[in-house]
Amino acid sequence: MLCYNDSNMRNERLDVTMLSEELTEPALTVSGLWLSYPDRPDVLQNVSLKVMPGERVGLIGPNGAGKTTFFLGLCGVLKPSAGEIVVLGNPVVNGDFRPEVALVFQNPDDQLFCPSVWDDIAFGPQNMGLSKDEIEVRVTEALSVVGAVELADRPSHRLSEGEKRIVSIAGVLAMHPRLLIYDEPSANLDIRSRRRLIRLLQASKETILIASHDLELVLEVCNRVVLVDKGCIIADGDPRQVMGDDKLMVAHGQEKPHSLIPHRIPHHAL
Amino acid sequence: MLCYNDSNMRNERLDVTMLSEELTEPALTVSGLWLSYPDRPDVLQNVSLKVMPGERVGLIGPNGAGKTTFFLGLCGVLKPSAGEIVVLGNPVVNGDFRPEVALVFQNPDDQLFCPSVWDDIAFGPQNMGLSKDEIEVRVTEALSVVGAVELADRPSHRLSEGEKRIVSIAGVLAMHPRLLIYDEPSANLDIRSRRRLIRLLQASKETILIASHDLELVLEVCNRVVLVDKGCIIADGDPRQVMGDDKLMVAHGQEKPHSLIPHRIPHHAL
Amino acid sequence: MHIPDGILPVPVTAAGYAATAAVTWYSVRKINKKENPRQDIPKASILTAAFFVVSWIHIPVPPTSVHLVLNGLLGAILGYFAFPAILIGLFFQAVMFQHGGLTTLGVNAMIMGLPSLIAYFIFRLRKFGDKESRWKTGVFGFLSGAIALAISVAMFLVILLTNIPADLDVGTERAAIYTLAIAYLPLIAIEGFITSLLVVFLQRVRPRILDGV
Amino acid sequence: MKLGIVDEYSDLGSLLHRWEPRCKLIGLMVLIFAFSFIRDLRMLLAMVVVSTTIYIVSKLPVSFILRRLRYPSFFLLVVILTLPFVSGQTIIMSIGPLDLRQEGLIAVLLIATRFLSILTIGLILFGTAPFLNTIKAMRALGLPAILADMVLLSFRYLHEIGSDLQKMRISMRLRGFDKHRFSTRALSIAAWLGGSILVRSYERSEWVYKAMILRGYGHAPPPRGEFQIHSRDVITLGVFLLTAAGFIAGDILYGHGVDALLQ
Ligand SMILES: Nc1ncnc2c1ncn2[C@@H]1O[C@H](COP(=O)(O)OP(=O)(O)OP(=O)(O)O)[C@@H](O)[C@H]1O
Ligand SMILES: Nc1ncnc2c1ncn2[C@@H]1O[C@H](COP(=O)(O)OP(=O)(O)OP(=O)(O)O)[C@@H](O)[C@H]1O
Ligand SMILES: [Mg+2]
Ligand SMILES: [Mg+2]
Repeated sequence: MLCYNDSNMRNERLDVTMLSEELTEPALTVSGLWLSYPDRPDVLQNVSLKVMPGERVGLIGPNGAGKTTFFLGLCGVLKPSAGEIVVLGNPVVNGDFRPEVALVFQNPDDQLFCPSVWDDIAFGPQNMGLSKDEIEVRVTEALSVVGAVELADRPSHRLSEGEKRIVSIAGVLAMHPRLLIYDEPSANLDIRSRRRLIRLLQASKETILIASHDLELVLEVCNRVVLVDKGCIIADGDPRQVMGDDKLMVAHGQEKPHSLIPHRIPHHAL
Repeated sequence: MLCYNDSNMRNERLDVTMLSEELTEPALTVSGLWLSYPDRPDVLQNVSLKVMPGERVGLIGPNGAGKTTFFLGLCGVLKPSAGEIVVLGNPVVNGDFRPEVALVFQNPDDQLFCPSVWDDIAFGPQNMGLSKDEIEVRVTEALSVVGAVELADRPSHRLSEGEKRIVSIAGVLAMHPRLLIYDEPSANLDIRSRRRLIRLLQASKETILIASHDLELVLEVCNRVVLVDKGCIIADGDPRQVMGDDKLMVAHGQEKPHSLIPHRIPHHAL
Repeated sequence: MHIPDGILPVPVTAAGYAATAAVTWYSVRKINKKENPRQDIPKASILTAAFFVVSWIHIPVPPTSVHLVLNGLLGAILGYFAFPAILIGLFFQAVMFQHGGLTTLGVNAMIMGLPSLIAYFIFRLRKFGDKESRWKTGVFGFLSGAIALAISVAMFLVILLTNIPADLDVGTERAAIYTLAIAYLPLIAIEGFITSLLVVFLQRVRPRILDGV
Repeated sequence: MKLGIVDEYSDLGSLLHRWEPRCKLIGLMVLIFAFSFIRDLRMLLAMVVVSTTIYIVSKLPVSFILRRLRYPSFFLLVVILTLPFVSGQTIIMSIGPLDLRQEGLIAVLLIATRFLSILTIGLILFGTAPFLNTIKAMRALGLPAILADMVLLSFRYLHEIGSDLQKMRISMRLRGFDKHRFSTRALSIAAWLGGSILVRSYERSEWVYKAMILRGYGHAPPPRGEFQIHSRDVITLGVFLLTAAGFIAGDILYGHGVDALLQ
C-alpha cells in the first residue's frame, strides 16, 4: 500500500514536472558554443544562453563582437566547432531547414532575392511544400501583419529602404516562425519607418532575439538584454539595469541610452 | 576740404563694408532651386538657403524628402531645372570639378575602390594634379586628422564598417575642401565608431552640412538645423528650438530626440 | 559585337540555337556534378549581373571610348557557369536595350561563350608549376582576356561577312575581315591589359573570387 | 546607367496583354523566325503590314518603339552606308569613286525590313506582360531550373549593382576624376572600379545564399500551374502559327524575287 501510494504520488509529481517543463521548455538553449570562420578561429567562445518562450532578448555589443556570427550559428548556417544549440526542443543540425527559426538579415536587399514582393514572401511557404491556396493565405496574412498589402505586386528593387525592411520581415513571418532573430533591424531606417518597426516588434508574439546598436529600440522592445564583447557574454539581465550601468557600458564600447540619462537641457516643446 | 574729407570718409566706409562683406560672404547660397530626375519631376521645389562660413547645418527629414538630391545638386552632379547655387563666391556649374566642395556618401563602399587605403585617399589629390610629395603630405595629414594612420596599407575592402567610414572621410579631407557635405554619416556605425565620428565632426573647422536620421548626432554637432519634407524647407533654426517642437517634428515624420524629452523613468546608473 | 536580327539566314541562326543548347546542356551537366551545385547559383547569378554592369564602364581610347567585353574574365571566374551567364547577359541585352537580337541569340552566345570557356581553361593553367604569384596571375589574366576576345572577334567577323544576303566577292570579303581584325587589335590588347589588372586587384583584395565558382 | 525598362506598358489590357504567356511566347517566337526566313520583296511588304497590325492591336504607344530605336538605328545606318557600295555587281550609278550597286540596295532593304519587323514583334512579346511573367512562362516551357533561377536572380540584382556603379562613378567624378582622359592610370582605375563591383557583388551573393537556404532553397520543386490556358489562347496561337506558316510557304512558293535579282 505504502509502496503503491508512494509510486502513485511519484507519478503525479512526475506528471506535474513534465507539464511544467513542457510549459517552460526553453525556446532556445545554447550550451558551450564555439564558432569559427575558416580564416578566423574562435569568434564565439563558450557561449551559453537560455531563452524562454515569449522573451524578447536584445543583443548589444560593439562591431565585431560576434552577434551576427552567433545568429548564423543559431540558424544552422555556421557549423559550431563545439557546443550544442537546441531550438524548441530539437537540436539544430547544420544545413537542416527549420522554418520555425527565422533570421531577418541586416541588409534587406540580401533577403529580398526574388524580383517581386509577392514571390519573395511566397518563397519560404513554397519550400515548406504548402499547397497553392495555403501559400496564398500565408502571403496575404504576412503582408497584412506588417501592414503592406498594397506592396504585393511591386518589384523588390523599387521599394524604399523602409518598405524593403518591412517586406523582408513579412517574408520570414510567412513561414510562421516561433523564434525570430533580427540583425540590426533599424539600420538605415528613417524615424517614421523605425517607429513602425518598433510597433511591429512590440506587438509580435514570437520569441525574439534582436541585435542592435540602436539602444533606444532595444529599451523599448526587449525585456532582457545580453551584452556581448569579443565573442563572450559580458552581462545578461534587465535592460534598464544593464544599459543603465555606465561603467559596464562604456567599458564595452556602448553608451547609456539617452532616455536613461537625467534630462539636463531645458526643452522648448509645446 | 570738406569735399575731400567727405570722399575720404566714404572711402573708409566703403572699405569697411567690403571687408565685412568679405568676412561674411556666405559659404553657400542657394536661391530658388528646383531639381528633378528624368522620370520624377520637382523633387526639390524652390529651395533657398544661405549658409555662413563655419556653420554646421543639420538637414533632417523623412526618407524621400530630397536631402540626397539636394546634395547632388550642390555638388553639380544634378543640373537644376531652375535656380542658382553659389559656393564660396563662385556659381556651381554642372559637371565642373570643385575640390573645395566635398560629398561624403552614405555608403562608404561607394567611395572606396582602390586596392589600398593609401591609394584611395591619394585619388583626389592625384586628380588635382598635385606633385608626388604634396600628395604624400596630404594623405598622411588626412589620415592623421581622422586618426587612422595605421590603416594606410590595408585594402579598403577588408575594413570594418567604422573604419571604412573614417577612410572615406579622409579621402575627401585630403582635397582640402571648405564645404563638407555628409550624407547619413552615422548609418551602420556601432556606438564607439559613432562617438569617434561625432568627435571628428565637432572638431572640424570647415563649413558642414549633415543629412541624418540620427537626431542626437545632429543635436551634438550642429548649430543650426533645417527640416525638409517633400522637397521643401519646412523649418530652419536653432536645433533645440526646431527639434524640440513636438508638433512640427511629428507632422514631418520625425520624433523629438530623447535628450530633449524630460526624463521620466528612474535610472539605475552608478 | 553582337549580330542583330535580320541579317543571318535561318539555317545559321537555327544552328546557333542548336549549338547553344548543346553547350548549355553540357555546362549544366558539369555544374550538377558538383558537390553542392545549388550553393553556386546565387554567386554565379549575381556575378552575372555584376559582369553585365561592369561592361558598361567606358575606357577612354582617343578619339573615342570603348567598353569592355569581359568574356575572358567571366570565363576565368565563373568556370562552367560562364556559358549560361553569357546567354543570360545577351538575353537581357536583346530585351532591354534592343542590342543583339532574339533570332541571333544562339549565334551570339556561341561567339561570346565558347571563347569564354577557353579562357577558363587558360586561366586554370596558372595553378601549374611553382607557387602562384601575382605576376603569374597577371600574365594568365592577360592571356585569357585577350585570347577570348580575339577568338570572339574572329568568329563574329567570319559569321557576319560570310552571311550577308548579297554576296561579296571573295577578295573583298577577305580584305574586309583582315582590315576589321586589325582594327580590333588595340581593343584586344586593352581588354587583355585590363583583365590582367583586374585579376591582380582581385587577388590582392579578395583572392577567393579567383578560385572559381 | 538607366536600365531599359521594357514592361512599363504591361497593364494596358489589349488582346496581346491578355494572351496566355506560354502561348504568346511560342506564337511570337515562331513568327519572328518566319520573318527572318523571308527573302521575297512582296513578302516583305506583307511582313510590314502584319507587324504593324499586331503593334496597333497591342495598344502599345508609338513612343514606346521610337525610344527603343535609338541604339539599333546606329546599326541600320552602318548597313545602309556600306552594303550598297560594296555588295553585288550590278552598278546602278556612280557617285564619285563609289559605285551604287543594285544587289546591295536590295540586301539593305531586306535586312532593314526584317530587322525592324522582328524588333517590333520582340517588343510586343516582352512589352505586353510583366517581364517576370515572361520568364516564368519560359520556365514553364522547360527552361532548365538552373537557368531560370539564374535569370531571376540576376535580373533582381541588376538594378542594385547598376546603382552601385552609378554612385561610384559620381564619387569618382566629385574627386576630380576625368573619365575621358586616357592614361595607364585611367586603365588601372577602370580595372579597380570593375574589380570593386565584382567584390561587392560577390560578398552580396554570399549573404543572399545564406538568406535563401534559411528559407528552404531547394526544398521544393519549382511551382507548377502558374498559368491557365483557355480555348481562346489556343485559337490565337493557331492564328499566329498559321500566319507564320503562310509566310514561309509564300516565300518558298513565290519567293524568287530577290534571288532572281541576285543571281
Ligand atoms: N565570413 C567571415 N570570415 C572571417 N571572419 C569573419 C567573417 N564574418 C565575420 N568575421 C569576423 O568575425 C568577427 C565577428 O563578426 P560579426 O559580424 O559576428 O560581428 P557583429 O557583432 O555582428 O558586428 P556588427 O555590429 O558590425 O554587425 C569579426 O571580427 C569579423 O571580422
Ligand atoms: N535616380 C533617381 N531617379 C528618380 N527618382 C529618384 C532618384 N533618386 C531619388 N529619387 C526620388 O527622389 C525623391 C528624393 O530622394 P532622395 O534620395 O533625395 O531623398 P532623401 O531625403 O535623401 O531620402 P533618404 O533619407 O532615404 O536618404 C524620392 O522620392 C526618390 O524616390
Ligand atoms: Mg553584425
Ligand atoms: Mg538620402
